[in-house]
Amino acid sequence: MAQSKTTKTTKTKTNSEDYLRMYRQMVRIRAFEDQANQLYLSAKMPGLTHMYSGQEAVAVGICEALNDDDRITSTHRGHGHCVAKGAEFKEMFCELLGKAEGYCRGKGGSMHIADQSHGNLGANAIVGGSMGIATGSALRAKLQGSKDVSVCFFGDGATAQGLWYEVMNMAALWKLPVIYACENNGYSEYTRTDEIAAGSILDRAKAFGIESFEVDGQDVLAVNELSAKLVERARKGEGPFFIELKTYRYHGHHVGDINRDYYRSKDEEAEWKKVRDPITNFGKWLESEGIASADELVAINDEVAADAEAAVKYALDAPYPPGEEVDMHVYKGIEHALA
Amino acid sequence: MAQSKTTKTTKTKTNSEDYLRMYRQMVRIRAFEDQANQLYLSAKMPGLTHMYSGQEAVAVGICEALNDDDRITSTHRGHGHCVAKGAEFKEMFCELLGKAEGYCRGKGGSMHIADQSHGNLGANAIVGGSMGIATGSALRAKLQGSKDVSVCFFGDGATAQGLWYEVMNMAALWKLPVIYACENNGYSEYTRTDEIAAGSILDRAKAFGIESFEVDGQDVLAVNELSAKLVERARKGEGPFFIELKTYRYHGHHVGDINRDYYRSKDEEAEWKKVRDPITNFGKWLESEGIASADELVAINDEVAADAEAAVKYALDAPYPPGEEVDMHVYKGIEHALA
Amino acid sequence: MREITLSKAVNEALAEEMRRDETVFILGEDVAEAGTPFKVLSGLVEEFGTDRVLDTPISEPGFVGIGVGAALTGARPVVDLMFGDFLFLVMDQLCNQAAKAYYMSGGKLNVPMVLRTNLGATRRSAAQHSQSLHALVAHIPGLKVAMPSSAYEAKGLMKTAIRDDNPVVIFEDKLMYQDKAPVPEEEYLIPFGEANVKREGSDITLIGTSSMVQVAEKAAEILAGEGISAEVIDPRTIVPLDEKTLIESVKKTSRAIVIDEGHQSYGITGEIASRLNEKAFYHLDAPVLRMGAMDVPVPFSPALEDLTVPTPERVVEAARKLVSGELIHAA
Amino acid sequence: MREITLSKAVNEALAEEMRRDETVFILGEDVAEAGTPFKVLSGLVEEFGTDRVLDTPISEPGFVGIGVGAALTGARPVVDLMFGDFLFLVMDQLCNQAAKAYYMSGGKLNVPMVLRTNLGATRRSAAQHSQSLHALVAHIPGLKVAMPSSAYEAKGLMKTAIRDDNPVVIFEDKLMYQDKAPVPEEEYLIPFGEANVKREGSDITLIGTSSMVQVAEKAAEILAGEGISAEVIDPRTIVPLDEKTLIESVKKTSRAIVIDEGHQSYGITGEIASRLNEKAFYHLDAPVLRMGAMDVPVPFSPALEDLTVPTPERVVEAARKLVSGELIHAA
Ligand SMILES: Cc1ncc(C[n+]2csc(CCOP(=O)(O)OP(=O)(O)O)c2C)c(N)n1
Ligand SMILES: Cc1ncc(C[n+]2csc(CCOP(=O)(O)OP(=O)(O)O)c2C)c(N)n1
Ligand SMILES: [Mg+2]
Ligand SMILES: [Mg+2]
Repeated sequence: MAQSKTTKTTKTKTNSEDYLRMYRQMVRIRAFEDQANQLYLSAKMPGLTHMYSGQEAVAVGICEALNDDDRITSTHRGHGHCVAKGAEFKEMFCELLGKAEGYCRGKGGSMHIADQSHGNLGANAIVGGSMGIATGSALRAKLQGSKDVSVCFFGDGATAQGLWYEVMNMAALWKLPVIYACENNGYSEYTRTDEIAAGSILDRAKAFGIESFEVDGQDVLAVNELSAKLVERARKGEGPFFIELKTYRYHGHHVGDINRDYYRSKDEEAEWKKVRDPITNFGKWLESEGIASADELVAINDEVAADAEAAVKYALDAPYPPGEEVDMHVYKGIEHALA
Repeated sequence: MAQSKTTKTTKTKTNSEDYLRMYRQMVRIRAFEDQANQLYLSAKMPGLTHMYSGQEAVAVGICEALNDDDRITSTHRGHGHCVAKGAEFKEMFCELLGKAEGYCRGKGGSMHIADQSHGNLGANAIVGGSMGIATGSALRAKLQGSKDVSVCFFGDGATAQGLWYEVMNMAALWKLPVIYACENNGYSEYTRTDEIAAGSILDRAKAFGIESFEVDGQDVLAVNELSAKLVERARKGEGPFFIELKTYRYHGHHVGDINRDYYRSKDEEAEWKKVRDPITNFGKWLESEGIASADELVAINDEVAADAEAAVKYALDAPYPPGEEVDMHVYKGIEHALA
Repeated sequence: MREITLSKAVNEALAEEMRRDETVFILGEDVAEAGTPFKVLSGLVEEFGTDRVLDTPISEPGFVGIGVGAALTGARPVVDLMFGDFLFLVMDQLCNQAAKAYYMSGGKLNVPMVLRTNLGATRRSAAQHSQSLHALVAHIPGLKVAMPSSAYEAKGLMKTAIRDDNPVVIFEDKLMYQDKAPVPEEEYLIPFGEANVKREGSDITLIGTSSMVQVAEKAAEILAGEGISAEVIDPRTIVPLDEKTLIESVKKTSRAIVIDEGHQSYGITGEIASRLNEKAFYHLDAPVLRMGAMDVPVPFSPALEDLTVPTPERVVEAARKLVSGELIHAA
Repeated sequence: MREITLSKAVNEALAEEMRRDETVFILGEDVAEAGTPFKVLSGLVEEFGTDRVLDTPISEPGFVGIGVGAALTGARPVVDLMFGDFLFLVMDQLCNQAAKAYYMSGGKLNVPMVLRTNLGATRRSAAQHSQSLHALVAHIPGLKVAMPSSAYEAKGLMKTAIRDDNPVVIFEDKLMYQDKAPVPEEEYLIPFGEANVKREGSDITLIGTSSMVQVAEKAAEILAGEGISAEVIDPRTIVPLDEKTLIESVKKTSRAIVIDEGHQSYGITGEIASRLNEKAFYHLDAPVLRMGAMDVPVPFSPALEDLTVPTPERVVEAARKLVSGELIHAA
């Protein structure tokens, strides 16, 4: 279960409680994805979905530097962001299964999951489609003098969308409190990103006069430390910023992408999982620092796994929205658009 | 009258004949624009138009490095490119007046003037709208193994369009023979460009791994020298390239933009015209080098002015296209779309 | 009543709403000091400052996206799109994002954004600056679409649009900015989805949108001289569409022409005509006729451009045929 | 005759045209080794190489613009747009540039480009991956629009599209890629603007586009069991539209339903219905009915999504009412 955050100022996490929450949040994401993958494989989930497994340190490292007031925009690979920003398993699984108790009453599904109450403005099925939204949220914050920061998550492939350059320009000109976080997992669907990205992604942001950083996306502490610093600076009007996070997705592009040999090797996958797993490595660190014992970590894992399983069970049994909802929520203020 | 170019390989212009042609071409652009402005002021021209006066060295310096096979794409401020690429006054004025003998049978007008026979793919009323077109022309050249180069003209304001970044990425990845030529005249309509462009335009192109250059857009020899070098290299597959040319427009954003005080000073305008006029300065150089006497230059100016006047007269008397043309040229292969 | 230009009416609507609600702001190209190329916004930056009247770079997709994000999080942006033709550049942000956020979030997020833009040919602006593209956005559920036909509607509909909790696209006719109409000094709003019967008549219903309301009115005037009584209706918003008023009129007159400045095929006229055909079928004495802009890109040449848009004369001619029953033999 | 899938039919069409004409090439996301997410292009890069099957970055406006430029200067690009929903991203390059170049240049420049994309809901892909947006492009003069309804049409229309000298947008139904149909081994082309009468009938005309042809056929089958004889027509291209065949059919049957998977309002059905109403008015026994997708963003939940598209059952129900005259009292 996500614990609600009470920190009012942003700072790097440095105490045991914080560390353990970060660990737990990463485990929660992994557990959520494992269940989602199972749902797909057992044909219980409608449509397709994109697994976040492997990238957990990015979402958690960044979102732990944010408050509920801070906004994020997410992507097609959005479950990790959603969990990290504070969402609950039940409402998430309900949404993935198109049930009425889902965050979006089943209308959004995996690719549009949003969690307004924790500042998650939603996943987006248009690659790069939320870059304007995050920037606009930051403009609103600046115009209204509120101190929240907006983080725009997107993939390496999304840097090919012209929209990014347009909004970076405005963010830089207007000094908006927005952080562009590029999760570079090396692939855009079935293509290596170095085959479709010329020059340097980091330099592209810098060319707009935006302070830009690279960080190991598998190291939750490094991500969190940098993010906390930048969030704090953005609050003070020193933004925008750009972060490129090197990471890796463990599964295929989507759950149905099983045979990946033609675009990436099994060895490469195995290497990342073995040597660079963000959860394993952080767990080891927690142990070595004496913050948690191996048993305690196993207990967390088990507890989270049980939570996830219970939530799946709940969601599977939950009702679909009634047919009459089909023309609801088309226009605010009009109950049924087609009445 | 434009002289047809026989050079088959591209090289910097270094003999008197070349120099005088460049001079004449700049004078032709200025004369064309003076007539077009008069047509507007005397209410003889339909719609609005954007004057190229002041920027002549850019179009001429670049286009003199090109052959008829080489393609250019132009902008809303496109008369200069059109003349420099080899177009005739008569067909141009006919087009500006919506007459049947215009390059586009009067259907395009100033903002869409094109001259297919000299490789001018057309002006464009969508700022940045031709960036993909120029890049696609270069892709076609590469795929078909033809040696022509495509030049994409656009303004400083157009660098805010996301499309540019998308096509630069592909041009760089695929090493396309395209040159992006940004005519930085300091303004986007009624706004100083430094108010709406963050960071560095040059760096933006460089970030895609594109070799980028800055040049004085008022110095036709400098422009031509750089262009010839880059065109030659692009032909050999060493492209793409980016050039930023600092220049200035003498008139308002369009012919109707008369009171400009709120966005730029009369002093600034006067300064550019007095000290940095591309025609005056090049004329002085021709004299000082003994290539042409003052009288010879005056004779060129007079001859061109007379040509322009005659063309205007011709165009004013020329017939409009007959009404039945209204549904022609909607679909190739269908004579009348609405028959 | 005082008469003001459409341009002034829009300006007043914006100023009033900006005074009333601090979260309203304007975003677009050359909207501040320049007050837009059409000078519609002149004076607003002086009153509200550059924090509420923001000049953007030439980045239509970008600043519409920014508008969506601001609207999603508690502001009420009025995004200025200089020419309706640039809608093609912003369709993703408008139609994939703004239009769907409320639905996709199951009612949790909404986008109270106004996109102000324009339509209209015969300004000698050629194919990329003359289009009337309202049909494209009208086809997308989640967007509302307003089409003011005079200064009065321009003001009242703009104020309603700004207060609406959904994305609204409002199309002004570029050629009407200097046209004057009576506009009350007192505040008023025009509700969406209420058509305006501009003129009552009994022989035929002329339904026009935006500038075509004037065309319909002129046609009605001419027809009156010939003893044909035409009812003229302005739907004012095409989404939502006040079907009821239109249908009632047609049931009364039993004939109708739908006039619109968008391309005729796959556009506004087909939708309205088929709703009338469907719902007033047994009252019709003749098929509902349509008059949209010609299905050709807008030509620059004045000699051609003027042929592409509906005119009062062409409406009159069609109306005469309908009323005289001439079309019976044609069909 | 052999039966092949729609996917294979498209693949064959492309391969044949690429063999025939060196200037044909493919451009899009994951079109090469991956052969697109739907695997429609599998094998092409192996035969034609990466110079003629080009993987692009995720830059839809950019690569469509590049397609336009290549087409303008002597190539015949087939641009692959992974989902029809991404049309919103490329509208400027498609509608302001490609569609208008021939006209704006007075016939000097033309754009022989094919944009391959898809449509269709009920794949549980939610609001941004399920749209059927063909009405948007059909509204823009200068574009042709093809809507294959089976493997046979998919192949024949694609080949015609590639040889056409104008920009053509071709919409495949995502759900039909694995559907098989008889497709001759020999080469054939399907001309644009020729509707296909799939089934003859005398009581009512069912006009369907793309996958809705199957819906119409199933409905006709059910209706036949009830003694109602339905004619089923597939226009195959909506621009140009074979009005003549449609009108003749309706004159014969005197009743019609137009079925399409795009949103109903301001879309395809309104255009076709109003042309029929206009031109067959005095032959109609009842209003032409329309059945488009519901005017709501496409919901993810299966429980809701299935309600939004026309089904054979709903067509049958409407047809019964039309034939029985029930609608007389409703109107
Ligand atoms: C505008 C758009 N183009 C294409 C797609 C199809 N698509 C979905 S995800 C994806 C790859 C995205 O790559 P990246 O941004 O690196 O994110 P990742 O999947 O690696 O997390 C593509 C091409 C899309 N959804 N939207
Ligand atoms: C997409 C688009 N947005 C806005 C406009 C309106 N507009 C025409 S020219 C122009 C300024 C262009 O500035 P720049 O690119 O520097 O060219 P310049 O006019 O200085 O030659 C603008 C905003 C347009 N034509 N197209
Ligand atoms: Mg990636
Ligand atoms: Mg400029």
